[in-house]
Amino acid sequence: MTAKERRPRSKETIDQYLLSEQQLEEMYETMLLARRLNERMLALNRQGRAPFFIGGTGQEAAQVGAAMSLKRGEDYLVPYYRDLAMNLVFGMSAREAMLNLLAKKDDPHGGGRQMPSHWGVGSRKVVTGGSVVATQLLHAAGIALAAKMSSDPIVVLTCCGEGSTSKGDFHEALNFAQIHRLPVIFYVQNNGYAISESTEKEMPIAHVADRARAYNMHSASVDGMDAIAVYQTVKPAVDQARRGGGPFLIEARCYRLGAHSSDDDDSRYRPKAELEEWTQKDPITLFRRRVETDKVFPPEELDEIEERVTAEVQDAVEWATNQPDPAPEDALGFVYRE
Amino acid sequence: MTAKERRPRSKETIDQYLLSEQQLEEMYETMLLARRLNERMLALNRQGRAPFFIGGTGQEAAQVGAAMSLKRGEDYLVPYYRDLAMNLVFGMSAREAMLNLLAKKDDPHGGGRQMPSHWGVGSRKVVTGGSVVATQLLHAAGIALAAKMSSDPIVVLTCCGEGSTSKGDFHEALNFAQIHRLPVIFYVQNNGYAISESTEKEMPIAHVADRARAYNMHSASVDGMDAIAVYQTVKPAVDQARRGGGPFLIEARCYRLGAHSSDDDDSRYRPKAELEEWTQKDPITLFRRRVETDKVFPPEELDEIEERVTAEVQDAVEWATNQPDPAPEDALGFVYRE
Amino acid sequence: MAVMTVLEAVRTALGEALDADARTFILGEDVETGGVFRATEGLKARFPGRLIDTPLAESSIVGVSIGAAHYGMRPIAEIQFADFIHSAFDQFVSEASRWSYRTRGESSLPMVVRTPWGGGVHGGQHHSQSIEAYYTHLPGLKVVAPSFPADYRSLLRASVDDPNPVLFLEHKRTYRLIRQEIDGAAAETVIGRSRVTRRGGDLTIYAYGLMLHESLAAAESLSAEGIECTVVDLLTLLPLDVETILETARNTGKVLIVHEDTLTGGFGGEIAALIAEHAFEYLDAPVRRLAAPDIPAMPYAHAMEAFFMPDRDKIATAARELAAY
Amino acid sequence: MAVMTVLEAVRTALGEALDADARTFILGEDVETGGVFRATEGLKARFPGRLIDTPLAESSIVGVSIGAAHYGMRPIAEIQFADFIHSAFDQFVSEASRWSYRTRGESSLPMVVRTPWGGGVHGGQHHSQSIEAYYTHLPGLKVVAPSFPADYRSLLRASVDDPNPVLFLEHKRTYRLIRQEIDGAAAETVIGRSRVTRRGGDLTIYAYGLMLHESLAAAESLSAEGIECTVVDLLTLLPLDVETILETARNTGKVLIVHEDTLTGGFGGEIAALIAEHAFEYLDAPVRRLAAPDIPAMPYAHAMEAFFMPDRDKIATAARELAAY
Ligand SMILES: Cc1ncc(C[n+]2csc(CCOP(=O)(O)OP(=O)(O)O)c2C)c(N)n1
Ligand SMILES: Cc1ncc(C[n+]2csc(CCOP(=O)(O)OP(=O)(O)O)c2C)c(N)n1
Ligand SMILES: [Mg+2]
Ligand SMILES: [Mg+2]
Repeated sequence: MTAKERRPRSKETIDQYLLSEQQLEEMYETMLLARRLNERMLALNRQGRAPFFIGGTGQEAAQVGAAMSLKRGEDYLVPYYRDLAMNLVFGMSAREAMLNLLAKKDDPHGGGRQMPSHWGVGSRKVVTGGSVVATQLLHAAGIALAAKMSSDPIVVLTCCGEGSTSKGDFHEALNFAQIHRLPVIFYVQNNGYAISESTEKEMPIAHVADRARAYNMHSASVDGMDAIAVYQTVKPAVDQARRGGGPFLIEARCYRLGAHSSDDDDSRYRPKAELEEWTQKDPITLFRRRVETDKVFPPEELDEIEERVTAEVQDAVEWATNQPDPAPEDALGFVYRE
Repeated sequence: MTAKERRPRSKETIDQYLLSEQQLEEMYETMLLARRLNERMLALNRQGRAPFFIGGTGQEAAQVGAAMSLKRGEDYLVPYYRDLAMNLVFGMSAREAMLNLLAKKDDPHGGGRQMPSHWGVGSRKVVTGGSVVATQLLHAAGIALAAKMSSDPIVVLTCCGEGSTSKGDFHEALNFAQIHRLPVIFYVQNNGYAISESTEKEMPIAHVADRARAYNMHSASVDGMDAIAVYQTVKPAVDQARRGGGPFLIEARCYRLGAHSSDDDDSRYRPKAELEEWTQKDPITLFRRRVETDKVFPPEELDEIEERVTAEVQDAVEWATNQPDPAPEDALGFVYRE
Repeated sequence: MAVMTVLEAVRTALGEALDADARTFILGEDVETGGVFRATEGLKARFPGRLIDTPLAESSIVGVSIGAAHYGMRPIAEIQFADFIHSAFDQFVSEASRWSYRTRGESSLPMVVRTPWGGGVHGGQHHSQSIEAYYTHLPGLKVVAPSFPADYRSLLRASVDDPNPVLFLEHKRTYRLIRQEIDGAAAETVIGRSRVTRRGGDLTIYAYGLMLHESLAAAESLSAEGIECTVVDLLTLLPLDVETILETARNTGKVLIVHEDTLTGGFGGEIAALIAEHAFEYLDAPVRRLAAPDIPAMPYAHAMEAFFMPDRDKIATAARELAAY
Repeated sequence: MAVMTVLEAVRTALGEALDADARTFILGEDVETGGVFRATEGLKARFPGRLIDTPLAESSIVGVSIGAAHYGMRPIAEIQFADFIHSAFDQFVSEASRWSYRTRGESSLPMVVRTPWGGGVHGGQHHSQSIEAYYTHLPGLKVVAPSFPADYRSLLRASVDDPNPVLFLEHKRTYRLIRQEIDGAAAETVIGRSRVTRRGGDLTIYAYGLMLHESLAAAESLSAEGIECTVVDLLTLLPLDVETILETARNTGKVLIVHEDTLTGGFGGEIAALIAEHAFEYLDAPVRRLAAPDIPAMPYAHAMEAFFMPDRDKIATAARELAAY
């Protein structure tokens, strides 16, 4: 039975999505995997098995829709600490995510030298970053400059939160990138908060995308709870940047459904009603409802994905827990490259 | 003979200017004094009598028109290194300007501890600054915040060049000021160059004023070669800020008629034709032509001003030259306030 | 008498400062809801309008404080973690520390920048740093780094009252770890003075922050072995209390300088150099420094973090060797 | 053989580096027209497209260089004056110096940041600074500070070839002041090694930059008085050549550390501390430092500037005292 036979009404609908059936499946599975990993990570933290957790719950659609617009293995991703789902798109496995959380010796993101969620794997073109916000936007501009000088037709996508757009480095990066018309997408996940501060304390404008006007830069603001809309916005921007059309500032309007991190108690500052309102817009629920309504997949298939993901997370925790920790002296070494 | 009798046609014209006859005279005299001081300072540098000179030739209208919009003794001026004319408006004498150039012991701007043109006199509300560009914009925001918290109805005007708007501190200052609706005017003197770099290397926008759009801030771009137009633009902005209307970004489009500093050879990068074109728009010539055409002052009065200024500069050089230099050990002291 | 943690002492001092002087106010990220360590908790309700949540931009936090202090206010800025202060470095180096000097005292900046520093909290590379080495090289600035709650309270008050810019370092590992009985009145501690916390004739240990507590613990156990240590709590790192440093070095003839920061270029070099120059004739042993290894930053994973951090055992080992020299 | 100034040596090395490796490029303020000191003069015409004038924003100059180096280019950034590097401090501390460490060597940053430092040019507070104390406390970064033209040339080439980030300090007073005959081939100088420039048995002077030349002049005149000095040109400040430092200290038993930067928290403390710990048994006199007084920055007026700067006379006086100890 071909896909077409199975779901006669879905084909045209899928065409409207600009995404193949396979891509839609990947989209759902990746969002779900990110969500389940984050949930489990928080649980491990609460059990005392991981000293620190910071996650991207609520931002899965914003992340997966954007990351899927890139060419994996060619384009660069310069992520920030919530971008677990982007890393999954770029090839990270559940096991690896857990290695990173548990700061295991073989964690490819630095072997426990950094806090969890500070990713970077050269072979995947995911670029290492620290915790200081917005510094990475300049690294992204630098990579894009180097690529342009090398006539390498790649695109760099870099992320930060809306709070981080107040930093000087944000301004310097956008200014530089636009002057040199670099192939870089500045992707801001506006989740409504910078820790406890809501957006009106962080910026005097309604939309992060408005910041582009100071640089005469292309910009867009998209519903970041809708993975398909995100893809449909980011993909053309990436294509345009690849063709030499210059940088883009894209704002994904989403919401931080969790606390800032495992150290934060968001009940101190977040109105309950607001959280409930946004919970209604959960990006994964929305996606599932939409593909179900449009009959893209039969419900069984979505359930299968759910089961697969659950098993994957369970396996990852068990496996990663038994991996070796770094030795004390591993702290030394690699200070300089010979 | 009253002014009215003497110049029957001028009264209505002056009313259009929004400036009194006395203010117009001050405007002219101050611009001229700044120009002559700068010329003489450069000469002293070339004679080996002053190791360093940096001036504001070409920016006199931009500076005088703006500074005259402020309440002297009440409002704060946070200047940059070209703002000699602004300082003259705020009460600096020619003698003092020369004390500063020659780094004399009694220079009130630090007694030779700083390079010339790094002004600051507390009693005049002119705020000390260093050479690092754009840091002062944040100080201005801080003063404005303090004044607002103290219900003190003052305005802060701070200056920088267009090149300096690329710095992170520019962004952080405007963002902060607009979020808190502070009484501060960010006044950018766009003189076409940052040392050798022309504006298209510095910013991806046509006008510095466009940068305001990232902050939803009021802005204006004014012909900075026209002192009256500058006053007419800056004065309402200052009044509005004083009434609680929030900050303003104002760009004065002018031109650096001299080299960057005494260490710079602008013939290496500046097209001769461009310089000649702008020389036609010399703000002092323009002003004189306008007030002559409008018959605000009889020519003799303008000539008298010219003579007064020349004598003042001559006196200042002679006087200042004979003032004591700092002693070597003056380098110590004032590191901390007790 | 009340028992206070370091954190409570800081919060108490902030409340007292806001109470005592209407020109004081607090600004920083998340300070209105108490800050990530809750140092400002409850203050917004007590002092409406005097806590200001800033945008996430450290240079602006320091730069705005400079302007407000110049105007005549007494801003108390919080940098959420010391690790995030670096983008404000220019405002410290080029502006704040030079303000009094370049105006010849006409204007000074009565401002405090508080920030949690130090490791041992699984904070990894960007939530564990020691930053004192950069800031103790800025004449014009004062740098204060207490160890005990009473000193946190009194030195924070003194910092707010000081007419000069003060960087006030709060060791985050000690926030809830260290408790002390505190009198109703703030203890009399003065910026610029260290304190001899313990006296012993065999050697002197110099430390501050968490390492002061580790040093005291080491001294305690060494005492049981018959090695008696003098322990100096430096308290103020800039300007340094050179007199107390030299006096104790001369008395014991052997010195051990301890800090949590990495060795090369660390603040310990200055103390070692002072002693090697001005107490040279009294020295009975090499001037010894104990510090973290020269790697870029503190690792996150537990075993590596512990390897990085000096502690009571490493201090005791070094002191034992020195005593035996 | 050609006689070159420091500036010519730098310009020559830049041209050679651009010639040798297509991945190199130069970025900074005004570099296309040669830069304010004309270090890059003529290079744009020879290497079209490989000089990039940047906006006036130092954090972006360093941050963009990091990205380009990560990609695989070899950026050579110019910071117009060392005094303006502070707003890029965060990019050095939090990013560049940690890149290799946090990727466990998977990625490193072959980038150079060149910047003119030092005083004696009537540059006042913001055009005269010494910045080495801040950067020598950043493991993962290399800091190079030559004194002679041949070393400028060879060490700048070596810095460009180094897989790690290098801060390359050029003393601006020496740009046109110091000349030297240079061979066609770059001299063999290696990052991480100091050089004993002069040998004498009475004491050792450690210096770099302009102060190395002042120290040599002092040593010359002291020799006429019968005091023979060893003079060590440190050349690389991070990683330090500890071996040469200790060997010379042990040989002469008396040491004088000279720098132009202010004393407290300056780089000299590290050298003093190393010697006081590891050459202690060989010392015949206090470890002496000579540096600028502890004021926030170098004053502009001539008399105060001269008062601030150490020079050959002050060095000779200190050395004489030490020799007589
Ligand atoms: C320069 C700097 N200052 C402060 C912090 C502490 N901090 C970590 S995340 C955060 C809030 C970031 O908000 P936003 O950019 O909106 O991203 P979000 O966490 O909401 O995704 C803050 C203040 C930091 N990491 N870096
Ligand atoms: C942070 C910083 N970097 C570099 C310099 C060196 N510098 C001094 S003035 C200047 C150009 C400033 O251009 P602009 O802001 O347009 O002001 P203008 O001099 O044209 O009035 C530069 C690069 C500096 N003073 N500060
Ligand atoms: Mg956010
Ligand atoms: Mg300009």
